[in-house]
Amino acid sequence: MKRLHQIVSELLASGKAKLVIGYEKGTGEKRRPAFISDANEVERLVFDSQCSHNLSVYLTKPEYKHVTEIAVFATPQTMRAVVRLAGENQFQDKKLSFIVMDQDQNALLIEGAEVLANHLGKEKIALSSAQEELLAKFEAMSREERFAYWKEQLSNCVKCYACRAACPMCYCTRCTVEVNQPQWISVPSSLQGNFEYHIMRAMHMAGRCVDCGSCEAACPLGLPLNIITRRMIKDIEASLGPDIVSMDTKSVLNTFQPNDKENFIR
Amino acid sequence: MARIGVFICHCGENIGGTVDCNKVAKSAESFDGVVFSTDYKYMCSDPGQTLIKQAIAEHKLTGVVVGACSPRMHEPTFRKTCSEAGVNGYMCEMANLREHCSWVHEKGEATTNKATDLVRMLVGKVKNNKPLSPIKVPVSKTALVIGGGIAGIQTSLDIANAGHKVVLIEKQPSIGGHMSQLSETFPTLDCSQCILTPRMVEVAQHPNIELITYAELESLDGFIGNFKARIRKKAKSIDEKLCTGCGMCTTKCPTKKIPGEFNEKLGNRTAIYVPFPQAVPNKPVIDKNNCTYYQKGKCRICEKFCPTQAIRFDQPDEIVERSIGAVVVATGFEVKGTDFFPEYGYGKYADVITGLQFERLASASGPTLGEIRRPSDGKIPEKIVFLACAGSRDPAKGIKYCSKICCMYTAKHAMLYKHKVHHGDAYVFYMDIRAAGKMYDEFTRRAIEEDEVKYIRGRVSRIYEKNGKLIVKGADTLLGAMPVEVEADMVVLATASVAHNDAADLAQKLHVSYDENNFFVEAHPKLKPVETNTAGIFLAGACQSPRDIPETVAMASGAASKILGLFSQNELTREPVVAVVNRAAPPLFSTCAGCFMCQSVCPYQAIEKEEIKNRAGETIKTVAKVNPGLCQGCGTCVAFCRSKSIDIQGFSNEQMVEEVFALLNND
Amino acid sequence: MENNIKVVAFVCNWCTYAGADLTGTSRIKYSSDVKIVRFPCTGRIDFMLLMKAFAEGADGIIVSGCHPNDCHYTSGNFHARRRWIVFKSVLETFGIDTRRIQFSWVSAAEGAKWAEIVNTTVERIKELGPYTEYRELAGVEAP
Amino acid sequence: MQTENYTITDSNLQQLLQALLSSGQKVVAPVRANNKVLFKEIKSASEVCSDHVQTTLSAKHLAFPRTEVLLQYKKTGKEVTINDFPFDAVPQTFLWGSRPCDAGGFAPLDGIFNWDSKDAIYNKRREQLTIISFSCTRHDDACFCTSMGGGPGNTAGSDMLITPAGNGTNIAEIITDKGKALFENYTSLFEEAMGADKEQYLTKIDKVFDTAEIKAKVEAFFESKVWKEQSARCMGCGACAYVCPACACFDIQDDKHGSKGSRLRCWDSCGFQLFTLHTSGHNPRETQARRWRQRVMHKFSYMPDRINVVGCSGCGRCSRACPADMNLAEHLEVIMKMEAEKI
Amino acid sequence: MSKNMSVAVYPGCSLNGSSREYMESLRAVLNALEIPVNEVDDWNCCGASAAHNIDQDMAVALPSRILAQTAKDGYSNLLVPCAACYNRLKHVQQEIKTSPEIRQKASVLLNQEINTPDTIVNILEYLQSTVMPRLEGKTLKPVSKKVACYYGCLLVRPKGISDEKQIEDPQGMDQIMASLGAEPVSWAFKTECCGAGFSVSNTTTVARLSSEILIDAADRGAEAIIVACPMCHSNLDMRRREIEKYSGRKFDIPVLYITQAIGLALGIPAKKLGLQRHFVPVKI
Repeated sequence: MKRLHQIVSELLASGKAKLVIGYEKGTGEKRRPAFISDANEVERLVFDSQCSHNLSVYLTKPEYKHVTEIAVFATPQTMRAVVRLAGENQFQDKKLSFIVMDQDQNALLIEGAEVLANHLGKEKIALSSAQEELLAKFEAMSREERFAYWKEQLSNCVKCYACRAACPMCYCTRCTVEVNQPQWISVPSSLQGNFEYHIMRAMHMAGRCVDCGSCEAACPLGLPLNIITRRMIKDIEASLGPDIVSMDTKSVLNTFQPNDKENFIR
Repeated sequence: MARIGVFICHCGENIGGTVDCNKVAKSAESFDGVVFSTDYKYMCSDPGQTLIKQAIAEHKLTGVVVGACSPRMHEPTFRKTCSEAGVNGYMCEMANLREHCSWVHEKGEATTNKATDLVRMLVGKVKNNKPLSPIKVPVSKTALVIGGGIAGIQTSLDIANAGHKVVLIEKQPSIGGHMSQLSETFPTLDCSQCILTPRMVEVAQHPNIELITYAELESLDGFIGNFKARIRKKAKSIDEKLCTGCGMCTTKCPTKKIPGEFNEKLGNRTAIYVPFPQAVPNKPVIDKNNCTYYQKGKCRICEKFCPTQAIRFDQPDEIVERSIGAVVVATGFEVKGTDFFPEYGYGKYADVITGLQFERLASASGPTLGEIRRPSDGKIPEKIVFLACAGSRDPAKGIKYCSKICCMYTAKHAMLYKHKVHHGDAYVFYMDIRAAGKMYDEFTRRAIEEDEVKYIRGRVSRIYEKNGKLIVKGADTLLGAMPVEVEADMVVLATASVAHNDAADLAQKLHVSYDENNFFVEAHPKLKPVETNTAGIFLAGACQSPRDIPETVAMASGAASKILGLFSQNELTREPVVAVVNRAAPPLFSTCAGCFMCQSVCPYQAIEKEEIKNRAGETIKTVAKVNPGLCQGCGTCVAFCRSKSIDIQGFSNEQMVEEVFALLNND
Repeated sequence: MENNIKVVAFVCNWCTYAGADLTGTSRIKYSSDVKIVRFPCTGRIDFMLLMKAFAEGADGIIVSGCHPNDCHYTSGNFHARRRWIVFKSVLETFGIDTRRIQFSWVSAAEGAKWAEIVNTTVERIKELGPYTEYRELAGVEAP
Repeated sequence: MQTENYTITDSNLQQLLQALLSSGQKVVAPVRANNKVLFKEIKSASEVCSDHVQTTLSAKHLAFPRTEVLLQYKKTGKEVTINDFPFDAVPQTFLWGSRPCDAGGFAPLDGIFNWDSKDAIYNKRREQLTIISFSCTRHDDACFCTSMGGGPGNTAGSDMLITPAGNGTNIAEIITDKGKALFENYTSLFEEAMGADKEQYLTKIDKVFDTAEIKAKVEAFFESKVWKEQSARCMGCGACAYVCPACACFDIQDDKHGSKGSRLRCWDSCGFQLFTLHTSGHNPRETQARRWRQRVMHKFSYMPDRINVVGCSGCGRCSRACPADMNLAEHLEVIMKMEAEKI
Repeated sequence: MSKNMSVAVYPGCSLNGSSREYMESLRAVLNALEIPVNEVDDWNCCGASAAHNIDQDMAVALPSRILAQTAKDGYSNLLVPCAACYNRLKHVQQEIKTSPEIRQKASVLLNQEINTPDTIVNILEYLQSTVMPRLEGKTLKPVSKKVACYYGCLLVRPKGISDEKQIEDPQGMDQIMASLGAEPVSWAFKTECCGAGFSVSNTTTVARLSSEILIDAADRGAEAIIVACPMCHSNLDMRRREIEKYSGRKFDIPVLYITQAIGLALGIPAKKLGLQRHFVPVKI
């Protein structure tokens, strides 16, 4: 932990970072995001295996739009999100540096999203065993069973949009949900409105989701949202090729191959 | 509040026959926002259009829905009517009650209900239309003509003589196309060289025409008025400025046995060659595949003898760029080879030749200097059999259409043969004689009656060679399908005219559609024969479908006139159906999140970055902006944008959703 | 076999709409349960519009446009194809009945193919019956 | 009305529940579904879950549903027919197994919905609602009801309060007329009160501050940067408002389908970035800090001032539901400890 | 050779009747090359040209039974030397594979499940694929004669049924004869009609058509005509007197089956090849 605090203090002292977004102890055993800008608060910062929030979600918030030098604690998920956000021109004028835990758990400083991109491992983010089991059960379901499953799950969704707020890739100032001319997503948080919202969210994640699971973690009702995106990524990889995380602005939906394979268009 | 007028057309019986137009008009009155609804026998006729104008004035309409034929047919007509009556053209929509309803369903209540639904859909849409005015776009007044045959030559001359610049590109070393290969042309039998060569020279010397031969279109970007053409000038291995066309190299070149394309492989040419004496430009080209230097690295004799050292062996292909306002495709056609016909010997028999090869035999500049001699032994044939419809009108061979010109040139060939070999016998096996042009039928009658060409009505089933003779086995359907056998010295097949084998690639480069025979598809078979679906790209000649010289010249002038119309104004007005990125009051400025993934979706690179700056000049936000000049209105970015920040005028999200809702909420 | 079903067809203006016109000019009869909505290109068809159509009462949807390589705008149909590949997989995840959506390429010269696609799709939707299962989701009183 | 105490055995309690169920009334109770406990309408007594500290969502949806059709309209030609809210269709509902803080949450709601115009729909749903709460025998570190004037055994808001008193018996307190009416229907199930002090059965939650102190403190530090520090990690979702029993903000939207449609009232949250966006583009509460300050000031200062009821019952749901662990109690404690600041 | 590797032979009526020598020569050649000849067990008439003109069901049922019998014996490919039988069997196999109704009808008529061997080969395909490779090693008595290979109609037509690429100028027999040392003549009547079934009902037509074939073959200097179909052989050989009467010319060109030619090359005595059965004497 000492190495960590030392790096942060140096960053703040040298002005390379005007704001450090890290983790601190929360209620009970929880970890939560911490925002440090002066040196003597560095002690609050921790970075251990329980830290799971994807801190890159704050980099696109209006509050931090005008802070150019920011340092962020980066878990593998956060790294993937930062690289893709950089690919989507979201860090136009930002000078970012990242504190990363390498294999043997000591802190490492990386400067710039490009450097981070090639530091990125290719390995996939592992699902928890409960999620794996639910995904397997889900695969075996018939269409009717899946429809019933989601009818039951989405009946609890109150559209509090915690999943949208927690997702680093959801940074639109006005989301389609708030468009009422035309009213794309039906207003009542009835089942139909919830189906439309979650289908739209999945489609907007096509080729962009970094599989960090923040959406599922944030949902107060515990809906299995990670299954939706994880299953979509698997299908996309099966039909359209590997889902590589890179700075490249080419993602699944805004590019094509002249001979994309499909078996349902007559 | 919207004040919509609904006008249902009977289209004579076309719609009225199966749709109760009156009932549709009546039920349209109850639609939300409709203040006037009527039906009339011919809405597109003058009285019909005046009816609309009166209704607009009387009921102060703000929007119009016309239930009639396909908008692809009369949308411009009714939009013009509305704008003349003071309602913006884009506040007028059409419901397709004919092609999509009356013509395809049985008479009955269901069909009338569907017609009502279609009208309700468009009323729902019109209520969300916004008045739009056409976009003004500058026009670069240079035309690109692809193909230097008679079609390309005529188009280029018409445009150039009207004072506009033309870039004429031709794949072969010289312009002239197939016409330059012809001996004499029907129906007047005047020699093609005499009427074509002056035009070719006129093209070469015309100040407004930039002639680039031995060149092909590499790519075409942009849109009407603002195309950017990249042309690949294939290396001629000759410095055209230094070369005086003296022809020394062509005489000295040791490789003399290459079957010449111009003579349809009946005569030979050298590796460095000028296709034919009257070639324009009259400068040689080195055929890299057959030149010993390029193949084996030795020789270079032409270089030694060239008085002006114009030979450039290391000359590379060159890509030149031109900004172009409009394009004319005049790439012409090809004829099928004799190897296409198994029953006539798979092209094995030397004396079974194509019509084009006969032209070369008959031509004074041909390999036999105009004497009809047969390729195998050079003897003058005593008896020639001509086969009309060789490959054409034959679905089994995959060519369903009639090639249109073969009846006429077959009669001409027979006539030329009789003029040159008086004692010779000419037989023509035919199905029907299609001579429908001016002086055409008289021409074929002359061949039959004066020149005693024996026309036998029947198909030839087989040709085989027997001790120097070609046994032609056919039947005479006018004599009860009696088998007929003719021992001929030579057989001329009037083979089918087909599209060039690379026509499809050119079509895809130009984003122009082509039919199953790879001929280019016109915008409308009757009303827009010289235009294509892609604005600014026109067609001339046989590349659209087989046609003879008079029609080709007429079509070429037609295409030229379209372009002169386009070039007559400095600015081009374009359909305002373009995408627009929304703007909002500060501090938001736009809901665009600046991800710019839409840029890679746009096929026309019409989306740019706009930096929104505050008074101090600092960039607050970078958002997307659509260049209305480049945007062609495909709408892919609109459906792609995750934050719904881009919308397209004419097919906006609001319009499309309301159209669908109006259809589905009909109870 | 339910017979008053509603099928919406979202088609591109340059190919399938013209193909449907050709079906008209060749007087080929087909089912009147399909109504055609014109779009400049298949690239313009928004996946959420399909969801709205089902929500508003459509029982079946046809989406059709130019064959690959024939798009008037060069790549509209390529992007659309990618979108439909992803969208179909997402719908299958949620258990939406993708048999009710028929995707196809119909060119301006394929009038007969258009009639055939409409008839076979209408037949299939009639067998499946109205899509009440999805419309019932709109009941506001969520438990 | 003076609360009367009785005793009711566990088995009689089950019988009471069974009686309510068999009487065809709508009974809502905590139900456990894939590791979350939510208030759901139950059909049999076995569904009721009782080994939980608190449900995820509050019970406010029984009076203020997350989406509610206020009226429906239909346009035929030129006239419009409107059918009003079906007041008589609101069913009599029994809320079984709520906590004192759930019941306590209805007071701020009543306050807001009857502030200047009496909300007929809300009041009708409240009239039809009978609340049978169970005192808390356990709590977790998010609970701070004692600091909000409530407590694990507080009776405010409930019609009848059941406190488990061990060895199969429970103390039943009848608090309101509705509680009395319920009691009179099933007097046979109740026995004389044992007179034991119920405090001993309740869990102990130490009081950290009280509403008056908090009100003074938050008003004092209105311009302080504490709001910015505390709300730095808030992501601007609506979870805290939607789970809170006391939050009453709603949004009116129309749901139009062709010529008919309905006017809806839906939950909204001051935490959303676009909550106060004006059509002019101006947003008085541009940053998350201002929105967080508004949430606290509204509950602990503005409501007490205007309708003298505290907008929080200390249930701790917002702290549990927050993805960024914005623990309200902890934040209030921080503000309590703040001394005068050089602003 | 395991069963599914070896091939079943369907002789058909003419190879056991009027053109017995075709089967004898085939059997002789295969024996010489140690290839087992297994006739289809209890085979029946294939319906030839009569069936499908008269009754569609019979036209399907007869060949289906043959195919079923072959499949039942476990053979995966079926050799059909006679061109007419080959045509019928291949046609019905295609119909069974493509249309379930026809397959169903056939199985009802024959009340047994219809399944078919994978491939049906005609004599030329079989000779080229199986016999010729075996001849490489052998020392052959060269058949140094100028021969005209006559294919007739059903060996190469119609397009959908036969797999022949050059329908108008087939080369199959020419290549085989060339490899036997003969000199195939390039002539124009390879696939011209010989009059086929009119042999009995309209003999003058057969005479006219067949004489044209013989005239061209003779004029090209052919010393023998090679055929691979019983019908062709009978018209060109058996009707020789009528041909000579019609054409007024004397032809002594013998007509041999391709299998007989191969037999001669292998040195098999004439009697075993059935050469003595011909009307036009074969002088080696």
